[in-house]
Amino acid sequence: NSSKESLQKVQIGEVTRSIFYAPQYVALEKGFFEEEGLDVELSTIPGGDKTMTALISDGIDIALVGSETSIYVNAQGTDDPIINFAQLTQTDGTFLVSREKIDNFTWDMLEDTTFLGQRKGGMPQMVGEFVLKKHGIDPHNDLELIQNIDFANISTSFASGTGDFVQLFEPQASVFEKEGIGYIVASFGTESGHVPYTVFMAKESFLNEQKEVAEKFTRAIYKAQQWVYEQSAEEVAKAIQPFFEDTELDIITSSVERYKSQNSFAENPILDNDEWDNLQNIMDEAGELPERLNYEDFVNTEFAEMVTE
Amino acid sequence: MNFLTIQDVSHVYFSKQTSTTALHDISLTVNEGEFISIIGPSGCGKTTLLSIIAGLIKPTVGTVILDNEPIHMKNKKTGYMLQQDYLFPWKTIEENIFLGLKLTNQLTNKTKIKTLSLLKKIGLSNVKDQYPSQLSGGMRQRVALVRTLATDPKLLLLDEPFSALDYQTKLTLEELVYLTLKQFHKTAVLVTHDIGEAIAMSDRIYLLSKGPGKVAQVFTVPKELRQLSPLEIRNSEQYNELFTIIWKELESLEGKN
Amino acid sequence: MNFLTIQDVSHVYFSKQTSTTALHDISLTVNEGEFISIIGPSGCGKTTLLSIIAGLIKPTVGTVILDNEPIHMKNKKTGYMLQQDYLFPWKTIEENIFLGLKLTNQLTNKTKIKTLSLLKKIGLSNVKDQYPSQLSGGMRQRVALVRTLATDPKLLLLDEPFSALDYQTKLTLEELVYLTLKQFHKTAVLVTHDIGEAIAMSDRIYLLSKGPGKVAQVFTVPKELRQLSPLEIRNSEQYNELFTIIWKELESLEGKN
Amino acid sequence: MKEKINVPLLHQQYRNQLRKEKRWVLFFQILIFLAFFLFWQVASHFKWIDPLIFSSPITIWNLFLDKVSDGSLFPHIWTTVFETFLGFIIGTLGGTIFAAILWWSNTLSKIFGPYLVILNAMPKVALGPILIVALGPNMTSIVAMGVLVTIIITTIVIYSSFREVDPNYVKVLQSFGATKFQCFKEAILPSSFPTIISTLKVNVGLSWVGVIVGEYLVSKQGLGYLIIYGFQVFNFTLVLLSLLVIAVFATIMYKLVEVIEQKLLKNG
Amino acid sequence: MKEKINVPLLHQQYRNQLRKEKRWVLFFQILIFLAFFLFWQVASHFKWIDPLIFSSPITIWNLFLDKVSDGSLFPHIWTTVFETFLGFIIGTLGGTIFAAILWWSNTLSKIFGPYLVILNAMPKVALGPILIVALGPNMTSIVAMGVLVTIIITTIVIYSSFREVDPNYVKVLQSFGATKFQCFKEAILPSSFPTIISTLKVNVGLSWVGVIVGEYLVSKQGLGYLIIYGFQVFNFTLVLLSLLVIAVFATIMYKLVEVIEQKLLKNG
Ligand SMILES: Nc1ncnc2c1ncn2[C@@H]1O[C@H](COP(=O)(O)OP(=O)(O)OP(=O)(O)O)[C@@H](O)[C@H]1O
Ligand SMILES: Nc1ncnc2c1ncn2[C@@H]1O[C@H](COP(=O)(O)OP(=O)(O)OP(=O)(O)O)[C@@H](O)[C@H]1O
Ligand SMILES: [Mg+2]
Ligand SMILES: [Mg+2]
Repeated sequence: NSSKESLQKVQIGEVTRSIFYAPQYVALEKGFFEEEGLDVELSTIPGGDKTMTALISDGIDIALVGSETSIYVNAQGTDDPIINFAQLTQTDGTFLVSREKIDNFTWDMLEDTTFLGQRKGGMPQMVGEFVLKKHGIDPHNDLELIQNIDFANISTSFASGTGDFVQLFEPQASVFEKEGIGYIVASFGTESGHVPYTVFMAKESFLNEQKEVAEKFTRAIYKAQQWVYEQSAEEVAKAIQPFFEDTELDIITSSVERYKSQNSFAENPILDNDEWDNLQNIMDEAGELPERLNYEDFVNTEFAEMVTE
Repeated sequence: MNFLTIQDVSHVYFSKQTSTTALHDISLTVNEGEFISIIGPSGCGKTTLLSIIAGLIKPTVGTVILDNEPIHMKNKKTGYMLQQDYLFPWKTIEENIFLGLKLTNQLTNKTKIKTLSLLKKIGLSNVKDQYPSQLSGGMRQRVALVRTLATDPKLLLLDEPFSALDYQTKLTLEELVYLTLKQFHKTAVLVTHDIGEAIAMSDRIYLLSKGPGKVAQVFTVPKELRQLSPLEIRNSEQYNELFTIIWKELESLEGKN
Repeated sequence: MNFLTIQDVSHVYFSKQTSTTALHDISLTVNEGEFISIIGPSGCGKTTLLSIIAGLIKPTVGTVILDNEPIHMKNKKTGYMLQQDYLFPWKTIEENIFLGLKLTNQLTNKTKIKTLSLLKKIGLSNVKDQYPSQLSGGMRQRVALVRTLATDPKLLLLDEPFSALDYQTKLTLEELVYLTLKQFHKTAVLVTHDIGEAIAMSDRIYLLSKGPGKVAQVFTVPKELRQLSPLEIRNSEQYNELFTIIWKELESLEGKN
Repeated sequence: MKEKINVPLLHQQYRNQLRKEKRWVLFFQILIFLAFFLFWQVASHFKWIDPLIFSSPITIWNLFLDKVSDGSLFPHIWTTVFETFLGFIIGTLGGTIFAAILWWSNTLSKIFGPYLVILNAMPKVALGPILIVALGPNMTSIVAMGVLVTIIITTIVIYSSFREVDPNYVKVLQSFGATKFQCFKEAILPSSFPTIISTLKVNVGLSWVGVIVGEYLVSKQGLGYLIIYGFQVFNFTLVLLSLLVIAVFATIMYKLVEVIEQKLLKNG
Repeated sequence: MKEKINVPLLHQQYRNQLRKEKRWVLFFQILIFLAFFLFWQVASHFKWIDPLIFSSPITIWNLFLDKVSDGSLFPHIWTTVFETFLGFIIGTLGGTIFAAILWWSNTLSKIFGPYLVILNAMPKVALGPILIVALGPNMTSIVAMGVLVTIIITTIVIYSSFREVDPNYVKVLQSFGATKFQCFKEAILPSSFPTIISTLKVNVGLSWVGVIVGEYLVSKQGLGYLIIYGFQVFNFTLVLLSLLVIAVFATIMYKLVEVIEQKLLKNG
């Protein structure tokens, strides 16, 4: 306890509580932050806008949120830009779930069906459309695309009979499969290629003034990423279970397993130029990219590189 | 034959904690065309008695027979004028006085004209499009009287109908109501605080005593007086005599409490 | 010297659309210890006049001087009893009658006892812990009277204080109020509909006419009557005479409208 | 000297004074309005407040002009106004009808009393999934959310106003042999009009809130959709523009209710 | 034969009847309660409704027992109850104070009237980011949301009840030379108590809604957090459990207000 006094306090805000962010919870639960001398306090601030607002108004020091939010903010011009400095997930986290069991899925099966997608303007929706287009499907003509439902209610809508296919996060996808409501037939993460999907970011001024904290923070994250990489899905699930009290262990395990198997968890915190470009391409494709932003200006891999050496 | 028979009526108000005996063993009869008054100290149950006759309250025990039928709520033979005017503030005076006609489905051109002429007689034809809030207390009371008379009830129950009027208007109205009722051979029960008014208008006066209300005494107004109109009565010799008797009686009643 | 001087007072009520002239050019004076009454048809501005004297309404033109000072709202010399009782329903009777004392910071044991004895005199000491809704109209009016008297005002303004009372109680109270006021040499202005009451209690009677209200006539009650108490007055010869005169006057006033 | 009173002149003066006061009130209202937007603009310009989050009046105005000139704002407005209007009407009427039923049967009202309380305290927003399951992810759900938010509170408030009607009015009607329905129509309902109107005013606000929340849950179009989309792409200018548009239309709707009020309560 | 009346006996009968009616009401309330949960259970069991979305009473009950036995439910409950209580108190007091200020100054009330209307119609949910900026992503923001949702409507309703007080009560006080403050204290405030209490009752509901919405914005703990989290992990049993717990506590709070009501309005 006396050591806790000397710990440096860091406040982070996550955009949602998700198994997708497993390494973060590992870092918290396994004490990696404390080993680095950091006392990390985590709040959930649902919605990228609110997380980002909290970051901009200094309510939190570090935000865990999709990189696209930083692009939206930085494109509007600011004196103290939001800098991406440590990547947590590197693929999309959603899965394509079919109502019927399909043994040999091909993407052209989506044609002329009803597809329940994620809400417009968010990363899942953009990736969703990007992947469809990649497979030669025009999302607005070849199928009926429903994009008008709130994130929390998409699963309910599908469960109550809307749509033939749905784009879902874990653990909803696993729950559906377990309950026989739907079947995971493809992964948008695999299809999208690597993107900076969820990234720790902070204001430039924070990174300049608190270099040491940023470095320690990144190191703890890196430790957790390696730990997740090395351990079995069961071990990871057990480690993060305190953060998911009301989810059964087998669901957590199967979710982690799925993310692990498709390399959704980044192996290290480095966000490279290709990933950044890929993200902007996807946004551009969806018509949501306000302007192309320079990798050098808005990504800082200094700390990530320092800790991985 | 009796038009109205009240037989051994008692009434008790109950609340969860308390019970108040408002009336005890009241019996009285009224013939058709008679006019009777009820006087008595405040709180002796006069309003309660009228409400029972109107069928609005079921007495705890006892029976009330009106025109050979036990009274009930849907009866359309009585017109009841409450102690306060209770004109509907969101209705014009005209709508207010037509209310009874409307409710009893009697609203025809003929009844309308009749009611409006009644309003005129009472001196208020010029306010028919106004709202009650624009009238003074006395004017409102007169409108309430017209509303009660409009449906042409066989039995009139009047709870202090003239209390808010200035002396002058009061006398005029007493005269008007008295003559109207006599002319159409109506029966009426009047509650009042004004001994003079009771003498001037009624054939018989019931004096109620308090705690609980029972009939303390009945005064019959002498035949000679009955032939006069209320205005004339007040100037007669016998009026003063009767007044003094009733007053003494009331006084001793108060003394007893 | 005049205790109360009303000089050329006129009052007009304005609303966006209309204007109502309630009082026109009223002038009157009252000496200390005098009791005057104001009578007149309903709507002639009696209540308005009292409100002006109480300082609650600023007259459109004219001045009111009370005890050598122009009247103003914060004056504590007048006690005003409104036309309806306006007892505070959420206060007990005791709290209600102590209200004036509390507001004027005079609530001491002595004033409390005095006020309670007044309540007793008026026949209501047993209801002091009840709420106004549990009282009948007449009882409420008496409580309101005690509330007004409690602060021991030099000038009493009474707006139909006895209208809800039965005849018996009314006479008793008239007597009580009259004697109390005389004893402590108070000044009073009474508004009433009851000519008898006006004669029985006052030194002078102002008759207001309507449309707009102005002083139509002033009657001085003869010296001989003044020496009697209200009860005795009513039985005297001169009372009847004066009554008839005033009544005629009122009648002709009504006729003119 | 005796003053002579000139009533028409005094009346004129009185009306002038009323008019003058009205002008002053208007002046201050406009002053506050301008001061608010001016301060906002200046604060944003000098970065006392973060222009990213708070945008600035001029930016919002430009966006507004853009969206008006390309016509892309109107469909959103009409959608939301339509939904709100529907939600408002159904919620208010429904609430009044429920209140009437409760008034009708004393036993029913005693039985359902506690349940109403519980329903009232339920965060309706959390009932979104149930709505979507029951009504499907479409406009019906949005309107239903608008109704849900208003109907319970309307029922409670109007029912309590029904109960407060002076029973003597009913007595008058009963003395004419009126049926229970006539008592309701002639006494209970009209004497509750002032309460109903003030409930209407409150409901204007609530139904906007309900519909916007409904649009958060599920929508392709509408001001709530714009807000959510604005949040999604961190375009707070869009969010604030939508909020201002909502404010304008809610005020218009409120004023309409006031006009109805003046019509109905002419004898105020 | 003349009937003799036995008042104590009749009174006893009357009271028995009251008691009997009360028992019947209770019986029906419990019946509805049981029927509701029974139907829910059966419907869920036979899959008439989707048990994944609607869960079932027994599943919820088991989850409840689990969470009680491992003590993990209580921190959430206390957090939310505490926030709601704060929001409720501040919202109600604040609203009453604002209403008093408006009553005090007629001009102020005229000037601010339209602004109140606009504020009332604002979907407070959309103001979340502003709260976060102003107060930080913490419990203060949550309580502030509870306050926001209640305060405007409280102000409007209570102010209008202040204005409806019979001016003659004030006249009585003025005739004793009372100051404006005394008039407020002795007449305006006490005669608005019934309205204030009924506003309190409404505010119980609204402050729960506000706090739950606030917990949607930002939270580490609380029933609103559990709801959001339940949606996220598709655990509707958790969502429904939280809703039921909210219902229970909102009802308790409402009953408390009723007790206060009976204390204050003893002279009903
Ligand atoms: N609804 C009621 N509930 C309980 N008690 C009542 C009710 N109405 C009247 N009482 C009581 O019954 C008694 C008689 O009341 P009622 O109104 O009939 O008297 P009243 O003779 O008309 O008096 P007043 O001359 O003052 O009008 C009183 O003691 C009163 O307190
Ligand atoms: N607040 C007001 N606004 C407008 N007009 C009013 C107001 N108060 C009274 N009046 C009008 O002023 C005139 C005088 O009213 P006032 O109440 O003084 O009469 P009154 O003599 O007391 O009548 P009553 O004997 O019926 O009590 C009436 O025509 C009335 O309509
Ligand atoms: Mg009575
Ligand atoms: Mg008057």
